Amino acid sequence: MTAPRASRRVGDLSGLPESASGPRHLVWWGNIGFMLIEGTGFLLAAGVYLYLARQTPRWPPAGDMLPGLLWSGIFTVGLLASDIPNVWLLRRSHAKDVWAVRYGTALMTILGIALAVARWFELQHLGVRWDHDAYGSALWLLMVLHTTHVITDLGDTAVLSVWLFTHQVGDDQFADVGDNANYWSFVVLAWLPIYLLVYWVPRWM
Amino acid sequence: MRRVLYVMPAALLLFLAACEKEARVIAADQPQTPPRGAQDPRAAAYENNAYQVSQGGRYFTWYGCGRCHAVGGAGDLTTAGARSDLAHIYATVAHGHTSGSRIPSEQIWQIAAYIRSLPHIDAARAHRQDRDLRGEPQGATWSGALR
Amino acid sequence: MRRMVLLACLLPLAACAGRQSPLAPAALQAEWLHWLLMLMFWVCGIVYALVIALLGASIWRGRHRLAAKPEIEPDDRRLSRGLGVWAGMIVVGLTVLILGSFVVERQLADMRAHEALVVRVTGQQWWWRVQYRDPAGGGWIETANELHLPAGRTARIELGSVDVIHSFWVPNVAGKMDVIPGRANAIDVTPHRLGWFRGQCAEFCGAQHAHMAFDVKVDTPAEFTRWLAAQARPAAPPTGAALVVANGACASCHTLRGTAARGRAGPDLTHVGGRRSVAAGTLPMSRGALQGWIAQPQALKPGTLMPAVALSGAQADAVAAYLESLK
Amino acid sequence: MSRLDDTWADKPGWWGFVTTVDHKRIAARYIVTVVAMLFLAGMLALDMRLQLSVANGTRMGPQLYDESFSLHGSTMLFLVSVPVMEAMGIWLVPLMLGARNLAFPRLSAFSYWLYLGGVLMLWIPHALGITPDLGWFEYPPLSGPGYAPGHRVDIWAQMITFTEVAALAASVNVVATILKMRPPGMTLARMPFFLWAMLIASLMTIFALPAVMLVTSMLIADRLVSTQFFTPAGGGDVLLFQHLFWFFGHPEVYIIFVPAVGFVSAIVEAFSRRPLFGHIAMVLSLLSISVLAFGLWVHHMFAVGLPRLGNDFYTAASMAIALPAGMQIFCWIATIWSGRPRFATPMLWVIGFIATFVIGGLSGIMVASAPLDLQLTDTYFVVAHFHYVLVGGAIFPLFGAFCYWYPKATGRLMSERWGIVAFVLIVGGFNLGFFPMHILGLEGMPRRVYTYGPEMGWDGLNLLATLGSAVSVLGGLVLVANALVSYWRGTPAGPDPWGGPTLEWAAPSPPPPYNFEHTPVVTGIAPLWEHDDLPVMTGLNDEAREVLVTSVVDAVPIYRQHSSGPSVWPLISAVAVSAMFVGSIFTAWAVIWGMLPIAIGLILWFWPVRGRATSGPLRTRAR
Repeated sequence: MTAPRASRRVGDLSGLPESASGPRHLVWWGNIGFMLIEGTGFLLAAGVYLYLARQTPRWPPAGDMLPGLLWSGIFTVGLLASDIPNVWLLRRSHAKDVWAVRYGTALMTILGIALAVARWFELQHLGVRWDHDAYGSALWLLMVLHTTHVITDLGDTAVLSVWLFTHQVGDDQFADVGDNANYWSFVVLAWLPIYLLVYWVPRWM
Repeated sequence: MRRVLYVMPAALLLFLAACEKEARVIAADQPQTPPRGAQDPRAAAYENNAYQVSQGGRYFTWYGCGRCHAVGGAGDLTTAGARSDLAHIYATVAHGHTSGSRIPSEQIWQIAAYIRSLPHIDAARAHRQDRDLRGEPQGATWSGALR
Repeated sequence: MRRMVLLACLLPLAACAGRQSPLAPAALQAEWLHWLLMLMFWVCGIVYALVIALLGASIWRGRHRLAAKPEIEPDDRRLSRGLGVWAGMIVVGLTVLILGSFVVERQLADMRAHEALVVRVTGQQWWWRVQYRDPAGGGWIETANELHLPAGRTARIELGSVDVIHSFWVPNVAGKMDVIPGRANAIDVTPHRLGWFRGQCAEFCGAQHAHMAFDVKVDTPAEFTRWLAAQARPAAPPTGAALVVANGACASCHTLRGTAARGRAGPDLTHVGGRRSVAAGTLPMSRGALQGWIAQPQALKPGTLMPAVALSGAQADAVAAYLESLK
Repeated sequence: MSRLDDTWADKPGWWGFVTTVDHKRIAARYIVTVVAMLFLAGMLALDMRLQLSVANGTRMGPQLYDESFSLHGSTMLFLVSVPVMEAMGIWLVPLMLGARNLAFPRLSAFSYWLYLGGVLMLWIPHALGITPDLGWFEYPPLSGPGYAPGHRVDIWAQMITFTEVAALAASVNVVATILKMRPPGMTLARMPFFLWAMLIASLMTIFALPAVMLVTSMLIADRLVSTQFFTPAGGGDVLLFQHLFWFFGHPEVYIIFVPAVGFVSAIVEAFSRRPLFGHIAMVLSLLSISVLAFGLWVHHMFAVGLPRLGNDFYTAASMAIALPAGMQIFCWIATIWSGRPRFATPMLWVIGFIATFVIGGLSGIMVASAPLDLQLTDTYFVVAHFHYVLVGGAIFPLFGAFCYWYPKATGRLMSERWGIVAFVLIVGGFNLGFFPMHILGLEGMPRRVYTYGPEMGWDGLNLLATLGSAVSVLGGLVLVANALVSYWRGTPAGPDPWGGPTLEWAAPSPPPPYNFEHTPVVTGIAPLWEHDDLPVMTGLNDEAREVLVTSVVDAVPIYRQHSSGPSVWPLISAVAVSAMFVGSIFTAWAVIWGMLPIAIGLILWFWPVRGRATSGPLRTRAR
C-alpha cells in the first residue's frame, strides 16, 4: 500500500479547553511518576536500614548515642503543620485564585526555610557520624535522602513564587502550583515512616 | 552538539590528570633494587599510582607493621610520609627493622609508597579501608578469617 | 531439535572427560544433582521439540495461504481450547520439575551425618587454606590448595574468606557455595568414588580468579588416616643454601612447621612437595615448576601477591629441591 | 499544511540539532549511539573469544580480560539493551497513538543527553586506560575502598547513575504519554499490544531502577565519604549489595524482554494478516510476568547460603514465570497457524526468536532450581543461558522490529536478500557460538576466567564458540551495511508497505515533524484494517504546538495541551548534571556545589513564557 491513506472527518477538537486541573492534567501524571520513583527509593532505603538492623545484635550498636528528640520533634511538628496551608494552597489552585497562589507559595517558601533550619539543627543532633559504623551510615542515608527532597521542593516553591508574583498567571501555572503542593504533601508523608525508623525503632529495639 | 564538544576536552583533561594514578602494573618487570637516592625516577611511578599504594597497604598489614605503627599509637606513621622521601622510607623499612631484610624489594617499594600516601588520607578513610582489610593476615600472630 | 540430539550425544562423551564436571558425580550430593539435571534435560528437551514442531507446522500450514486482505475477526474457539491444553501441560511439567527440585533439596539437607569430619577451608586472593582438626592433639593441621576426603563419610566443609567473596566449587562432589567475608557458610559432602578431582573458585575475585583452583582426592578411610597423620608431622629442616626458606624472605609469609618459618600470609609449605600442583592449580607439581614459580611468579600468575624473591642460581636450585622433597 | 510544518519544524543546522525536542530525531540519535555501542561491545566480545579459543591463550593478560568483560557487560546492559528499548518507545509510542509528540518533549531530549553522558562516562576513561575491571555487578568488598584503589569503580557506578536517570526520565514520559495521550476511541481494551508492553516495561523501570541507583550511590559513599554499608567489620553486610543489585537486576531482564515481546507481537500480527490471537491472555501474562519479576531476585543468590525455605519459594516463583511466557509462545504460534502468514525478514526474525529464545527459557527453568543452580551458576552454562535470553529474546526481536519499522522511519525499504543473509549469519552464528557454552558449563568451565589449562579439555568447544561469534558479528555488519545502503538506495516504501494494522502506518514515511495532520479516531484493536479511509478529528491548533490529552481509561478528549518547543536547556541541564556526577567521583562537595548550575538549568528549562504581571505587588507599572 503505497498511496497516502484517505481520511474522513468525524469530529472537531477546537472547542476543547486549553488546560485542566488535578489528574485530568498531563503534568499531574509526570509528577506522580517521579513520586513513584522517589517513593521506591525511600522504601528501599528504609529496607536497607531494617536489613542492617536485623544483622546486628544491638541497634544502635553498643557505644552509639541515640538520635536527639528535640529538634527532630520541632521539625516533625512543623512539617506536619506546614501541610495545612499546603492543602489550602492546593484547593485554591484548583479554584484558580491568583492572590492565593502568589501569597500561598510565598508562605510555603518561608515555612520551608524555617523547616530547613530546623533540619540543620536536627542533623547536628543525630548522635553518630555516617562514617562511624553501618548504623550511622543507614541513619544518614535516610536523613540525606529526605533532606534532599525538602531542599529541592523548597527551591521549586521559591522559584514558582517569584514567577507567580512577576507574571500573568495562566491555567497551566495553577496546575503547576497544584503539583508542587502535592509534592510537598508527598515529602510530608514520606517523613513519617522515616521519623519512626530513625528516632523510635532504635528506642524500641 | 558543538557544546558537547567543548565539554569533552575539559573532561579529557580531568581524566588525563588521573591517568598515571590509575595504571595497573601487572607484569614481571619490577624493580629488584633499592631506590638510587631521592631522585630515583621510579619513585613517582609508585607514589602516584593508586594500585601500588594499595598493594603497599596490604603488605603493611600482612607483615604486621600495624602492631607498632597503628594510627594514634606510639609509632604512628601519619606524618612520616610528609617528613621523608620514598628512598629514605625504603631504607628505614629495609634496614631499620630486623625482619625488613626479608621483605623482597618490590614490596618495600610498595610499602614505602603507602607510607608516603598516609598524610593525604583522612582518618575516616584510613579507618574504612582498614575495616575492609580486617580479615587478612596480620603478622605471624593472625589467627584466621573474619567470620 | 538437531542441536538437542547433538547435545544428547555429547553428554555421555563429556561424562568421561570430567575431572571437574557435574556430569561425572563422585559423591551422593553430586549424584542427586546429576539426577535432577537429567530430569530437567529430558523434560525441557521434550518441550523444546514440541514448540519447534508446532512452529514448523504453523509455518508449513501457512506457506500457501498468503492473502493481502487481513482477517479482522477470526474464529479462535479451537485455538482457545488449545491454549488451555497448553497451559495445562506447562503446569504439569512445572509441577514435575518443582517437585523434583524440592526432593533433591531435601535429600541434600538430610545428608548431614551426626558425626561429620570438619574441614575448614578459607579462601583468599588467590588460593585456598585447608585445615583439619588433629585427631591426636586437637589443634589444626594445615595444608593448602589440596583437599583430601575419606570415601563414605560425610565431611562438613566450613567456609570462610579473609578478603573478598569467593565460591567453593568441586562439581564432581557437590554444588558450589559462596565464601563470604563476615559470614560462616558450610557445605556437606559425602564422596563415594575414589580418585582425583578438581575444584575451582566460581565467583569473580580479582585478577587471578582463573588460577584459584585446588585438587580434591577421595581416599579410602585408611589412606585418609595415613595421609592426615603424615600431614601432622613437621617438615624436615632445610640445610645449606635452602636455609633461606626458614630464615629469609620466604619465612615472612609462609609457614614450615618445625622450622623458624611462621608467616601466615601465604600457603603452609610443610608438605608442599606432596601436593599435586603449584600456585593453586597453575602448574603441575615438579621441581622445575617450583623453580619457575619462585623466580617469576608474576610471569606465571600475573597479579599474584607472591613477590619475586632475588635468589642466586644455586639458592633457587636448593630451595626448589628442598620444597619438592617435602612430601 | 505548511503552517503545521512551520509550527513543528526545528531550526535548520546545528542549533536545530541541539535544541530539537522531536521524538523521532531523539530516538534516531539514541539508536545511532546504541548501534555504535553494540559494535564496540561486539568487538570486545570477539576479542575475548579469541583469547579463550585456545588453552593458555596469550592475547590478553588478566587485567585486559577483566576490563573487557566488565566493559562488554556494562555496555550491553546499561548502554545498549535498556536504552534501545527506551528509544523504540520514544520513537514509536506517539506514532502508534496518532499523537504529535511525547507528553514531555524536553524530558526526552534531556534523557538522550544524559544517556550520552553515560556513554562518554564509560568510554572516555576507557580510552584513557581507566576502565572498570570488576564485572557488570562489582560486588563489594572487591569493589570497596580496600580492594579497588583508584576511580575505576566510581566511574562504573556513576555511569549507571547517568543511564538510570536517563531511563527513568524516558519511562515517566512513555507512561504519561500512553495513559493520557491516546487518540479518541482507543480505550484500554483497544490499545495495541505493543503499547501495553511499553507501558508495563516503563512501569517496571520506575520500580526497579531506584534500587540500582541507591546501591551504586551507597557504594560510592563507602568509597568517597567512608560510610560502612558493605564492610562486615563496621556492622555492614556485603550481601546487602547483592540483594539491592538483583532487586534491580532481575526486573532489568524483563525491562529488556517485555518491549521485545511487544515487537514480536506487532510483527506476528501484521505479517499473519490477523489480530494477535489471545490479546487479553497476552496482556494478562505480561502483567503477571511484571509482578513476578520483582519476587525473584534471590534466584541470583542461591549460592550465597541463604535459608533453604526461602530458596524453595524462589525456585517455585522463578519457575512459575514459565507459565505466562509459555502461553505467549503459544499465542504467537497460534496466530501464525491461523493466519495467512507472509515470511518477510521481520517475520524470519520472529521465527529465529522463537527457536532461540525457547532454549534460553528452558535453560532458565534449569537454573531456577535452587539445588541445580548450585552446579550451573557462574559457569558457562549461565553465560549461554543469558545470551540465549537476551540476544535470542531481545536482540533478535529488536532486529526484526528494526526491519519492520525501517521503511516508516526512512521512507525506504531494506533489501530483502541482504536481510535474509544477515538473518542467517546472525542466527546461525549465534547458535553455533553459544550452544557449545552449555556443554562447557557442564564440563566445569567457570565464568570470568581469562584463561584455562590444556588439561581441562575445553579448547575444542571454545574454538567453536569463537567461530560462531565471528560469523554472528559478520552478520551484524551485513545488517548495518544493508540499513546504510538502503537509506540512500532503497526502494521508496510509501506510507504502508506491509499493510500494518496500527496507526503509525497511516502517517507518511518518514513522518513529518508533527506526525499526523489530524487526530485519528480509533474504533477497534486493528484500526487500519477496519476502514480503508481513516476517521479523524480536526481542531488541534496549527499555529502553536498542541497535543490532545484524553482520559486514562476511555480515551475521551479532555483538553488541548500546549507542547513545549525546542530548547537548549535540556542539554545544558544534562551537561550540568554530568559535571556534578563526574565531580562527585573526586569529592563529595561536588554534589552540593554541582546542584547550583543544575538548578539554574532546570529553572530556565521550565520557566513559562508569559506576559509580565498586571496585578499584585510586583506588577509592571505603566510608564
